[in-house]
Amino acid sequence: MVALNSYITLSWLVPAFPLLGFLITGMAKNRLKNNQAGIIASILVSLSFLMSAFLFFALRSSGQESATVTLFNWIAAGDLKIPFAFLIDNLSVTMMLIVTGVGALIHIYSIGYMHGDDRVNSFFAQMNLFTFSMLLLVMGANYLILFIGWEGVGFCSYLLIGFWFKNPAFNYAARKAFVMNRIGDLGFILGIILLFFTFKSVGFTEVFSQATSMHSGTPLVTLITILLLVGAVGKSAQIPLYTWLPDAMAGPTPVSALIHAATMVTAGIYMIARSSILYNLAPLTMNIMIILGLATAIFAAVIGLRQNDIKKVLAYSTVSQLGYMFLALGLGAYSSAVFHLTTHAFFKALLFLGAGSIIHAMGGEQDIRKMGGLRKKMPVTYFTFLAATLAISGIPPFSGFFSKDLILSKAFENNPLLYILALGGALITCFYMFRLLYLVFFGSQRLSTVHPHESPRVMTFPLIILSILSVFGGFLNIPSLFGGDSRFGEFLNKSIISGITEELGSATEIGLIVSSLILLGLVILYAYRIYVKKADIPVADGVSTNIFSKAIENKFYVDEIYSAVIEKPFGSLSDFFFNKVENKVLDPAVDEVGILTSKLGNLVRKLQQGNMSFYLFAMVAGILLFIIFILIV
Amino acid sequence: MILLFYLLSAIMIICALAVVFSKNPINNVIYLIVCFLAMAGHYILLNAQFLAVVHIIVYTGAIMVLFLFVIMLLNLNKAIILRKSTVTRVSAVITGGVFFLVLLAATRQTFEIHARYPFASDFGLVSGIGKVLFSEFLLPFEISSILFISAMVGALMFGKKDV
Amino acid sequence: MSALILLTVFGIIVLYLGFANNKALLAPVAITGLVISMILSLKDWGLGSKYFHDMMIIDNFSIAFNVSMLIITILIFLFGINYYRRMEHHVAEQYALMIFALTGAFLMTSFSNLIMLFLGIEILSIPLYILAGGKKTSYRSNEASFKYFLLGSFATAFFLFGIALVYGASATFYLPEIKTYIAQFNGHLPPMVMLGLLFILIGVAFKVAVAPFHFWSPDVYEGSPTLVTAFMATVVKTAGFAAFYRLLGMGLLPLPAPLEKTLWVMTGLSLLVGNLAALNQSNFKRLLAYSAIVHTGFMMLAMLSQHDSSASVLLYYTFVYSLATVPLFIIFIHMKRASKGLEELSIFRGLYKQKPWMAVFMTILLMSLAGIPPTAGFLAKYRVFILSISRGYLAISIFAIVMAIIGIYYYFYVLREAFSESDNPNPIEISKLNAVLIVVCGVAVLLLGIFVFQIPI
Amino acid sequence: MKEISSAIQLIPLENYIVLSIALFSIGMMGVLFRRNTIAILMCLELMFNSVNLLLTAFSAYHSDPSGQVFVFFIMIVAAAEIAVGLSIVVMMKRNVDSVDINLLNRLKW
Amino acid sequence: MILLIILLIPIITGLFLLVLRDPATVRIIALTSAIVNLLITLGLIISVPSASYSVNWDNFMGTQFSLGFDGISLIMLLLTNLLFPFIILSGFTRSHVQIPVLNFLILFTQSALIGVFLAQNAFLFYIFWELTLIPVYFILLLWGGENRRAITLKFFIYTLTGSLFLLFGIIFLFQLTPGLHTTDFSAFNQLHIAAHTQTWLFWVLFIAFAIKMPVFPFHTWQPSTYTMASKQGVMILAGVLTKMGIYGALRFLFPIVPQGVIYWQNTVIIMCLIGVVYASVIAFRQTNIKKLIAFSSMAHISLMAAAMFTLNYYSTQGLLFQVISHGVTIVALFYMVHLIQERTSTLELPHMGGLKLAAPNMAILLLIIVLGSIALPLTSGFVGEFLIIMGLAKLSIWFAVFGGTTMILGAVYMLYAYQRIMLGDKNPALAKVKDIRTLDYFILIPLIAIIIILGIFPQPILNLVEVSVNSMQKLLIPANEVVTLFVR
Repeated sequence: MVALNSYITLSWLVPAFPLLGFLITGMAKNRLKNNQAGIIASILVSLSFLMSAFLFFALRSSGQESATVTLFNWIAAGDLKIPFAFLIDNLSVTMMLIVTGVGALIHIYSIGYMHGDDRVNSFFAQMNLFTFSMLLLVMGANYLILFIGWEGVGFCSYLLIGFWFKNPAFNYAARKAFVMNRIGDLGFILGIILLFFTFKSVGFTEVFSQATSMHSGTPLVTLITILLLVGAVGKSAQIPLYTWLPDAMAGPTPVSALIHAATMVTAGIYMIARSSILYNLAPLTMNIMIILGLATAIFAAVIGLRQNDIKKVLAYSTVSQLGYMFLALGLGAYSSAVFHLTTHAFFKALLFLGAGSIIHAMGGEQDIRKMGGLRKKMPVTYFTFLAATLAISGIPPFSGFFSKDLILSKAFENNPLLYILALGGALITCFYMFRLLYLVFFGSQRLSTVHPHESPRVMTFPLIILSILSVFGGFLNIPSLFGGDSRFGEFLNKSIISGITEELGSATEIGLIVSSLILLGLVILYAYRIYVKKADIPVADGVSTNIFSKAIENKFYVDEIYSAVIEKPFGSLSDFFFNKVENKVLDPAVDEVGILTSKLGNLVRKLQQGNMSFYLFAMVAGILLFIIFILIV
Repeated sequence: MILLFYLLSAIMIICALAVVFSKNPINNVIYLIVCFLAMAGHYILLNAQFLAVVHIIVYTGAIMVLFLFVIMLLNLNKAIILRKSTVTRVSAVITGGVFFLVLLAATRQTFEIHARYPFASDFGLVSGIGKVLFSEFLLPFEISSILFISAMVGALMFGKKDV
Repeated sequence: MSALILLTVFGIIVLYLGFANNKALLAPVAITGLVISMILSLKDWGLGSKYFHDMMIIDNFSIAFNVSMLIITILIFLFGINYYRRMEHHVAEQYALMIFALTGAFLMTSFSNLIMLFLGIEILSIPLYILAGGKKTSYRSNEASFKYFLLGSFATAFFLFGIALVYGASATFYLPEIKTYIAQFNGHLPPMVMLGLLFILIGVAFKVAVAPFHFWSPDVYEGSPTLVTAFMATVVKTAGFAAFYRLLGMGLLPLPAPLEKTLWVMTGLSLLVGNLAALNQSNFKRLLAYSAIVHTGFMMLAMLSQHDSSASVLLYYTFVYSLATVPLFIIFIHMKRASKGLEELSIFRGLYKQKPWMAVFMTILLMSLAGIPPTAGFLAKYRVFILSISRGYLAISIFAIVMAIIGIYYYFYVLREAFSESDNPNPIEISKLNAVLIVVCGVAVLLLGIFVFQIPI
Repeated sequence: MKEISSAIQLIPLENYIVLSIALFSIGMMGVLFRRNTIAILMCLELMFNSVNLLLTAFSAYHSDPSGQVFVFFIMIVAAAEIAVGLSIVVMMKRNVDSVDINLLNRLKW
Repeated sequence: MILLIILLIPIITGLFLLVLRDPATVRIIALTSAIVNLLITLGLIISVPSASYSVNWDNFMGTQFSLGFDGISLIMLLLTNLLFPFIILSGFTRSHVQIPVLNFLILFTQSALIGVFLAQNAFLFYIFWELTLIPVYFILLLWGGENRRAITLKFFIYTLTGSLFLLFGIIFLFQLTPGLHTTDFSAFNQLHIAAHTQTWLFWVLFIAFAIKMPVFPFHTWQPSTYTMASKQGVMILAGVLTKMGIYGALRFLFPIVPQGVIYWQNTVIIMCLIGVVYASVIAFRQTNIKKLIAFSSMAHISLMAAAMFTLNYYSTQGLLFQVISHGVTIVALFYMVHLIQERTSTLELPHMGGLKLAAPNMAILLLIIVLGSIALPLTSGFVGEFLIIMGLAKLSIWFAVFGGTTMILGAVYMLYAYQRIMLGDKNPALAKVKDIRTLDYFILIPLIAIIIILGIFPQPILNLVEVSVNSMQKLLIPANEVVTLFVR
């Protein structure tokens, strides 16, 4: 670091603010009244955002690519030296901005949403802790600091999913999320360990500088990348570890927006993008990622078609979108993935917050079949939601269009088949999003017991900001096709080594865009016909007609399969170990030694009959035996 | 002379067996006395006159009288049928037999026993024994008085009827 | 030698005091005699004198063992003050007999002629036959007495037969001469001599209750009056081992291989049988009897691992074992009284509740028997194992260790009873003297375990 | 007298050994065989005497008086022992009115 | 001399306590002595580079009463003296049953443990090793729970069984020493024992430690003993006593039978890892919370044992770090469990639930301790387990995978337990449960603080042991070379 910008050394303030918030709201949770906790938390996260923005500009103005800020030595054992350090570069600054920005908005939103909950202070404490962890994750200068954040967000997610802890199902969901994450984490930590053994360091800069000189396809690197991928799969809810995410909707809606849409679940994408150099060396892993990402994208989208819980739909949509990001990663288009991550953060947060607003208005009702006609009653929510829906569906010029199109075109470059499948997924996404939109906002209200009303300002304000971002976020990275300069991508590419170099011809690209747009339009129309024209459809929607749709409705029975294949056998194994091995073999084996000895003892005691003649005989017999013994020996 | 040996031996063995197998305690005592008398004969054969005399005094004179006395005292003079079970008795006989054979086998594979001193026929007389007893074996002799005291105390203690 | 004479004299004095019906004086006089005798014994330390045509050799070995036995006997007599207070008859006889038995024990530690060994054994045994039957009206006491007597005499017969055979071959009763006689065969003894030696060993082994010649001991221990049992378990065993060691050390070592193997088998059997039989024992006296058999096994281990310090270890082991056993019997007597004559292990229940200090000292004593540090019992076992392992007897050492584990089980079973609640607690009364003695023994056991020393014998 | 004193040289030592062993075995057998305690004591005497005989024989063959002295001591001890033994029997008879050895089985296990 | 003082303070205080009556005074004196000892220990660690105390014990068994320390001893000493104040403090309850005796026994245990960790002579080590068992036996027997009589006896016999084999090993080594035999560790360490002897001697020595730790399949005494043990009993057992096994193994196996260690390395690691998975899997279905934690502790200890045998720098560091970490965590955890038991008068998970509503602070503290137990980063557990898994991975990635399953399975059962205790709807039976009191804060907050502070600043501990670990590594490296020859 030639000219370390003195401002950058202040970067520790970024996570410090939320940590402070956590400590304040956590310690004083019994003293804080009304919205005090929310306000404190929001202000601190906002400060963190401001600090991030400040860092962003400081970094740009300094002209440096990256800066490392070492706070103290965390672990040093022999040649293992892990400083507690932050790496400030374009990628991390971007992530920081997303995390703190979206985070601040959601905090503000939560003030309204959580108003009246008796554990609101705990809520904000946990949210702040989450923000802190997430910032550690994105700012960490080595894999282990990243891992701290990685586990930390998992833990906060556990807390927040189970926030309403009176409901056992919620607790179960929380635990499931944590455990599934942990499965991934094990892979991750093993990956980190192998990384260390390979590169003698876990610092990003050290590892990557050495990795540049390595050959592609080195088995060790492939193994490392696969292990890291396992971690990412767990955290970013890809097949086969995705099932926790839909269940995680048990948490309060702002939590879903912040953790399970905008930030935490994208940690996997961030981590892989961060490790782009390594992944470039491992084509096998890349291919695995393509397959996983695409499969997840389509699979989740299909499940999303038949979900009736508003948050579940959004959850599957999140899984699906994460699948796209993985696809992009697998294609080597890391910056595209991060770009999609960014736009997704905007519009998915918006969708969730909108959903929260709706649920809030509906008095806690989450079944979309019971909603309807909210367009008039909640105009702000409607318009923001619409914007987000358009964005996620990929309608130009909304942000989702740019980011998704980038991925699709990259897929086409790789293999047209990939493109077709990805496009199919996008169409399905479009369909279920519009189904959601239509069912919720159009038609007439189907549930008469509640009287929906627009949410308070404190909730609509973040919606508006986010909708602006969702609409215009795409302009950050206008591709050259539209006369842009892909600034976002370029910006990131200072931190990420892209895996692909070739560009599509603009003609092909235009063709692709046009055809996809036509298809999208058709899908929207079709959805309109089904869900708006026919008012009775929603009722029929709940009745499964054939095996396939029934399977979709039941999420392809994945949970059931997992339960049958993993959970139950595990339980049986536990019972077997305890009831059979421990209690029937090991423990008795020890006891049996005692019992056997004691039985033998009784036998010996029986010899002592008290009968004189027996004693005499025994003595003579003993003597005789000894005589014979010495005569023979 | 050897005939005398066999004669005495035969008497001894027969009487000994009779002691074991006869049922009446009085008869047992009588057989035992005969057996011991025969043994005294052996002692004389072995030039151990002193022992022969002591033997007759101690065993026949004292111990066997003691036996008789106790039998009378306890009123056991009639044949009491106190028999062990047949199995026990048979196994007793077998054990005795086996023991005999084993010992015989062990001592038969014998070796040359070298006599320690040249043959002398007079050391078994009272004077010979007496010399040794009161020189070399004085200590044991004195010490054995303790044994007698204890035995006496014991017999008194057990025999006396406490009030 | 003067100690021996003095002891006899005091035995007779005590006997006469009995005629004078002076019960109160008995114990003090007897104890005075023992103390003086101890002092006289110690005066001979290092002299190594021989008496009466080498019939007796009083060397450090015998003095050490004598003093050790004297200490234990003094202890028993001190306990006896209280114990015999309730007895109307024959108290003087009991003291006198114990003193006579002790003279027998003295002979056994210092013989060098088989005749002295024989007389020693008999002088030790005959008083014991009588003492075992000390409770004249008790059938159990009778039974113990007769069993001890009959089996003892039976064993004596074999012992004598063995002596006769050895004499027949070697024409001598002197151990050193026998040793030279045996040495000429270079380990290939003629069967007759071998048989004779075997019988002699068996005769001594019977006295110390080595399996398979142990059958008498549990029954006799159980039936005899408890104080006598304590005497048998400690002084008699010590004397037996002193004799055993002397017999081996002065006469028979190096043993011919078959005999040595026989003794090893006996060692193993003692450890095994004693432990197994003790495992489910519910009668405390029998339990200690079986445990005594196990300790015999350990002592055999020490003895058979021929080493310079074997004697010292043997002395240490026997003394430490005795020091722990006697007070345990005394505690048992008190518990038995409190429970109106029961002898089950369960009588110890509630001990901790009522007399915590007693329970603590009982813990120390039992720990010592079990061989758990920091008690002397541990050190004793440790030293035994040092001997046997250094000599390379690994297998039997491992076996002994496994057996020690079983031992811990039953000792701690007793201990557990002492620390359990009782259903119907009976008041435990204990005289001050006894209390002090128990404490002294406990502390001694601890100190002997902490301050390690070795007596050069 | 002369004849007798030289008889020892005519009779082989083995004979005495065998005789003693036989006596000893018979005595031992008797101890195992009998139930009457008094008879058992008598058999015990037989055993002691066989030893005496053996010792005397050896002593004579070695011309060593110590063997005979030993026999003397054995006799002493045997006398003392029998006295004690018989008194125990008397006591036992007094207590249980029997001299049956099989009654002695209360102490066991 | 300072070592002697550290060794004697507890026992002398303990003896003094026996003459006192008033429970309050007794407790305060006991606590004071424990704290003073802790302070002296800290002073020792910070400022005294080396100290030793040696007295000739006897002149014929080669036994020295010699105390000394190295980094490993210091870690153990620190752990002991750190935990005992809390253990004593946890006895500041309303119970008045034989407080002097109880505190005496606890302090006795402390002295014995300190002795174990400071002894420089194998004989002395063995004495102290056994001595720890005596007071613990009585603590368990007199203050234990249901069915304590049978269980304590089993525990006692089981652990003693191992110890006696150790004794055999010590004597065996003793007679191998040249010249005048001695049991000094320094002499043992210089022995060159034939390779084939080492292969069996290894097990003779190891079995004692394996039982004490305990390592699968020698663990069967543990769950029932933990379940039955009283609060302080189980804290001592799980917190410190198990570490004795680790310490012993480090002290005996590596320097003395290095070839044996290497010969059996894989076997033992696999045994330990089976233990890790086995215990974790069993813990999953336990309904008794103490049993559950007992199995969880076993899983952690098994992992530590596995780490010990990986014989590389990271694991050894991690192991020693984890010694402290696990000790603190498990003590806090068991204290918490007893708190819960006192409040709810049950240990059965199905009978609990919804406790958080009644006792929110308790829930938070428990959660933090649970996190420490499942090795969340920034708790001490993570640093230790990370280093351990790293060491395992160095040997074989599969070892690391199986070792790492504690991360997953630990989360499964610990969070399950947490959920069953704390979360869920209001439980009428537990509605009146009181939240944490001041005393509990005094115990739990420092322990939790240690968990977190060590998670963030593990370096002091790691530095403390570095020298010892290095020297141990040096010991093993030549052995490694030798053994390859031997195996061929």
